[in-house]
Amino acid sequence: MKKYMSDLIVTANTPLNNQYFLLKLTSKETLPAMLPGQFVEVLIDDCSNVFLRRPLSVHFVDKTSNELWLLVQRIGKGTEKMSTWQAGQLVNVLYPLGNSFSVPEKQSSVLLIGGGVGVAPLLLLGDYLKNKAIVPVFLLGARSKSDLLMLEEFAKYGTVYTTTEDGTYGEKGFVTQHSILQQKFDKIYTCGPTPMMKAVAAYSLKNNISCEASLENTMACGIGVCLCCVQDTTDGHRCVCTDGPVFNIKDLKWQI
Amino acid sequence: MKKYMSDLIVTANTPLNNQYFLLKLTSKETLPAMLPGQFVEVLIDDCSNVFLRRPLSVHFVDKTSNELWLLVQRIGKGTEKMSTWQAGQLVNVLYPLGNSFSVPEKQSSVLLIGGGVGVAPLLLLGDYLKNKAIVPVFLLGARSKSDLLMLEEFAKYGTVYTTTEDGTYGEKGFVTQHSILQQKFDKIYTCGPTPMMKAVAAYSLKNNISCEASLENTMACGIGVCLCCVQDTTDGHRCVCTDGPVFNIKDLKWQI
Amino acid sequence: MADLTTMLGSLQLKNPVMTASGTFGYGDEFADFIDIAAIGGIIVKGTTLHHREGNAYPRMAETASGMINAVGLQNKGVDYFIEHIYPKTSAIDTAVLVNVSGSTIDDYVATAEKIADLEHIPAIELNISCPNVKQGGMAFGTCAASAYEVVDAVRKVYPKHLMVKLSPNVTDITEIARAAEGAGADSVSLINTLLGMAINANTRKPVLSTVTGGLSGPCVKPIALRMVWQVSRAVSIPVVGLGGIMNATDAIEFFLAGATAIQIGTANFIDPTTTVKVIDGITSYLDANGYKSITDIIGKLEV
Amino acid sequence: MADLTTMLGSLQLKNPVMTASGTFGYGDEFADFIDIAAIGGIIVKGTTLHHREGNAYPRMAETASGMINAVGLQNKGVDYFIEHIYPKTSAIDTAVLVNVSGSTIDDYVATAEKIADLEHIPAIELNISCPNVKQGGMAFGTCAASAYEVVDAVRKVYPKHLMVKLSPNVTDITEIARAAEGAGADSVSLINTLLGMAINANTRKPVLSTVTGGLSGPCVKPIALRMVWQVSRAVSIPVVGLGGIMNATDAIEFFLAGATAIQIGTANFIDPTTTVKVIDGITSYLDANGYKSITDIIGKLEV
Ligand SMILES: Cc1cc2nc3c(=O)[nH]c(=O)nc-3n(C[C@H](O)[C@H](O)[C@H](O)COP(=O)(O)OP(=O)(O)OC[C@H]3O[C@@H](n4cnc5c(N)ncnc54)[C@H](O)[C@@H]3O)c2cc1C
Ligand SMILES: Cc1cc2nc3c(=O)[nH]c(=O)nc-3n(C[C@H](O)[C@H](O)[C@H](O)COP(=O)(O)OP(=O)(O)OC[C@H]3O[C@@H](n4cnc5c(N)ncnc54)[C@H](O)[C@@H]3O)c2cc1C
Ligand SMILES: Cc1cc2nc3c(=O)[nH]c(=O)nc-3n(C[C@H](O)[C@H](O)[C@H](O)COP(=O)(O)O)c2cc1C
Ligand SMILES: Cc1cc2nc3c(=O)[nH]c(=O)nc-3n(C[C@H](O)[C@H](O)[C@H](O)COP(=O)(O)O)c2cc1C
Ligand code: FES
Ligand code: FES
Repeated sequence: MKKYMSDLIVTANTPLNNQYFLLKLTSKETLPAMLPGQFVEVLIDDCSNVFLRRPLSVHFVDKTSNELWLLVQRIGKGTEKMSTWQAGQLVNVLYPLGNSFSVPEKQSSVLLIGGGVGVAPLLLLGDYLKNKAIVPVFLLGARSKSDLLMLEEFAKYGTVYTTTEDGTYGEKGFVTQHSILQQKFDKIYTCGPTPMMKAVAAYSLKNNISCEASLENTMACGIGVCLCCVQDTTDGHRCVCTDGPVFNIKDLKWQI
Repeated sequence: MKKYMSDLIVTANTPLNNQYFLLKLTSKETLPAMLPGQFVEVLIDDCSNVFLRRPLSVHFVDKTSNELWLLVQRIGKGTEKMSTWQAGQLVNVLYPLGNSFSVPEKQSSVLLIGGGVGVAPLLLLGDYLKNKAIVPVFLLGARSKSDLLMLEEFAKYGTVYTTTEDGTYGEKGFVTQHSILQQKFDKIYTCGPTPMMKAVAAYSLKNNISCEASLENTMACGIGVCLCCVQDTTDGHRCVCTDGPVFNIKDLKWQI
Repeated sequence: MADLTTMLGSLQLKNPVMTASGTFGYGDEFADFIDIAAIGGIIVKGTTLHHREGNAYPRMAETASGMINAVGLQNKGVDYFIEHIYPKTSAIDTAVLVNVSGSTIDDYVATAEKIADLEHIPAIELNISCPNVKQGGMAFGTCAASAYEVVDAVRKVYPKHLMVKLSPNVTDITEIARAAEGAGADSVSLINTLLGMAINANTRKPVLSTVTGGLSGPCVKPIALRMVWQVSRAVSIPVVGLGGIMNATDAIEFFLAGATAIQIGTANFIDPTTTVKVIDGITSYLDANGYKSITDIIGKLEV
Repeated sequence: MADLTTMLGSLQLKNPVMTASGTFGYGDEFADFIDIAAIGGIIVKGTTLHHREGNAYPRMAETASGMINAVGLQNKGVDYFIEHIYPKTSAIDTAVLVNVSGSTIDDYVATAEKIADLEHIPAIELNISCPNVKQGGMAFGTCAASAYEVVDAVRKVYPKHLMVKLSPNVTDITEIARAAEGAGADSVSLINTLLGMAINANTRKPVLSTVTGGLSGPCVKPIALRMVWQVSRAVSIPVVGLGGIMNATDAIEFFLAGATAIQIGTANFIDPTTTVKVIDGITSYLDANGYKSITDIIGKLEV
């Protein structure tokens, strides 16, 4: 897929809770197609301690408003700065980067498991599956009720189940403890903290379910040239930014 | 004089022409007394290529509104950024720094010669002289009419004469060619580009007029500890940030 | 419009802007963003005799105005390069150079020998300065005698343009440069990365799997510029300058300091169009200042 | 609240945060901003046997996340220090160290000898690493033999704590550190500035009057951290770490890497209250992580 570098315009920047915010960017040109699981690299050039771009998943592409949505967690210097960006500001972005979640077989039952800000790529995936006439089940986990984000948006594409660690919403516990997992799914897609994804991978392996996980890694270039972002796979070191971020868990050398 | 470091609040940031802007900062506490010729060191912490603070003259202190005024020329990365600061923004400032113009004898005739952004410290000097019951003459030079700044403010404290290089306002030419110099003054204070100040110094020496000039230099600390900002004087290397920025021209080893 | 044609000894480049090894892949990764044939020279990823998996991850730490990498020369080996990558790089209408790395002199020699046969590779850059491999690498480049030895051995088997990439992790880089020149190098390029380290205070662990790694980016520019200036006055062969170049102004500083050509490394990660912007910016600078050719400013620092 | 008391060999400091020579004047310049007696140690400006005017201006260039200085040890000489400055520094209720610089071994010895007599100066920092003087300075610190020689000579006349400040402009800093230790140094401090250069592309002139100068600030932190880690594993005497420390997190990284104390340099220019903020931040870190004493984290990097 052709990659672009362009200055996108902030159209909205909405705090979702004290840690997360939703950033909407638009382009003068029509945004190109972006696949679920792909990411963008955002330049943060007004921040003295940030040097490299920041990788962020494509949360959603709103074709009607020509908007790219990013769901961002304020975690350090760069995302902190991003949270202050205001409508009208120009932001230099490289997009779309990386591979994507694979298309499941028609009429298969699909489970999308997200944890924390890892829910980000699953919204676009929901939209994508809908276009393929597949209605997925979402299982979204967070620490607490206020960290469960965009539930109404997810609900547009499938049934949403939730867990919170403190039990303030949905089932109490971790996603891998949710009762919905007693059902049988054909395919699982997951994104979230590594321990969560490893638990999901273990569940999938045990139940012989095909599973794809979207990984993170420290990235310098995002386009496969620096070789900084490797993941150990059965095929050796592969770049998360080009061979991923989505990997089939059977290709990963995860100790689970 | 006691020095302060504090976060001042931008109350106004007004473009004066395409190069200059007037930045007004206020403090929660009452601003301390600042003397004419003193400067401040401004932190520009939202700019990726700026590391050190930027030295800027105290243009004026408005006691009624408790505001510090800075008259700034957009010249590079830091001042460019400053020109985008908006009301409400916090700015970390060290102040007041450096020595100051000396107090002239009562009832002496005083000429204040400024060029370009070098007019900045002369406004506070005008105010200061007024309080000493001295009415100075201002001679302000610029490239062109639009670069002559704050004329009405200066006019509050004395008669204002001007030169422009292109003759679009006042007398055409350089300040040192202005007809007012045919009058005899007891004291000259000057600030502006070094060639201008050297010409003023030459005139003063020739006419045996006491003259003080406010110098610039590359500064790292602004408080006399790094020894980066030295000026060659008859007494050896002296720091512009503490022994200056104001020097009596007879102490300078200027080749004029 | 000023002439940017650059002669590195007998190696002609259409302009003096090259890409630094390990930061530009094999070129085509940038084809969506720029016309890669517009670049003066593309230096591909460090290539070794055998396939290398490189270091474990994490391999990267961001630092103030820079980054540390610990890639460790991950590459599929020279034979893979020749078979699978060379056919593609041959199609790029500009000079493509191979950065040759190794752990032993024999490795360097064997790799260089294989590349010597490739028609569309007019030169190699001999990397005697990689800080990210346990054996060899930087060790060769931090001692004049071993630098001489490896350059001399490669020189014997490699008849085309031999550029030697120097390490900044030395007391006196001019000594190493002179050794390379003495052993027959056609040019020297500098600097490779500075050995650095990053620690995560929260986890109390090194950020990189290898503890230390190579520092690059604008943070190292003052050091690179100083070394280019020193080396260009110490040797007669052309000097290729790099280290922290982010824009045309940075590049011009290197030319003034004595570099005949420059390389863009880490900047490619921040802005993949940096190379062409720098080329355009150099032309504008030369035109605005009335220079007819890039050669008019090389080493023209007024000291 | 965790105990910050620090022992540099037999030299006791109330906490491990010192100020770097040449960046803190003689201390009182900061009295408007902070309680300078709260600092663990103040190392005053480089002091030489005779008065020095230092280099011509311009002496400073801003760089990416750092600066280059070419002050050249401007100071009024040791006798002036003793007569006019020492009486004032004696009144500061913390350890005040003198940074001793020189062009010849005799100079170093004579200066150290004079300072040895000062009751309120418990230690000197021997600067064998100043890149900004034509003779001596860094030359001593870039060769193990000459480093040994000058430390050995000073050791004979200076009975109190002898800290030796090392240059990062070397191939192997552990070699120089071991030479200093062998010659009797009580501690080593590192790093001094890296030799760098800045050019103004518009004027085509060097920014500094001396062409090259010393690079400092956060840009050098990765290199400093690496060297502190290397040296602390190579010698048995305490290591004092510095280079680009801007905040408590940076400081903690140096402790983890093996520094017993740290120094704050360039950061004082950006924020004159850095020292006390770092002291507070270290305490918070130790308390938050359940450490009783600063000594609990020194060298505790989990590799
Ligand atoms: C392919 C990909 C997609 C991503 N998608 C999203 C997304 O949609 N929404 C979102 O909020 N975040 C996402 N991230 C993570 C995001 O890139 C980081 O949170 C961000 O770069 C942190 O920048 P910062 O400057 O705020 O933090 P920094 O100041 O750089 O770091 C703060 C702390 O976070 C740690 N940290 C920094 N980056 C990472 C990382 N990549 N992984 C783990 N720890 C890290 C640092 O070690 C440090 O301790 C994604 C990452 C990748 C690789
Ligand atoms: C005591 C003092 C008082 C000052 N008062 C004022 C004032 O009231 N208003 C005002 O607009 N400016 C004033 N200046 C100058 C001001 O500090 C600089 O213009 C500013 O630091 C430039 O910062 P920058 O980041 O915009 O430019 P940079 O990006 O740092 O530099 C842009 C260009 O300007 C040159 N430059 C940078 N700083 C200086 C300098 N100090 N002198 C000469 N050339 C320089 C650089 O070499 C470069 O070529 C004063 C300087 C001093 C020392
Ligand atoms: C991720 C990365 C990988 C690198 N790989 C190589 C390499 O394989 N061979 C080599 O000679 N230099 C390698 N380098 C060093 C660069 O080519 C260059 O010398 C250095 O980064 C300094 O230039 P810069 O500051 O412009 O990046 C690498 C640098 C980076 C950042
Ligand atoms: C302006 C300036 C002057 C300095 N003068 C001295 C000096 O006189 N003696 C010395 O040993 N080091 C001197 N240094 C080096 C510092 O003490 C310190 O080693 C170096 O700046 C690295 O630390 P930093 O990055 O925290 O500044 C000076 C540094 C600066 C920036
Ligand atoms: S981030 Fe550079 S290769 Fe993946
Ligand atoms: S700016 Fe540091 S002494 Fe003047």
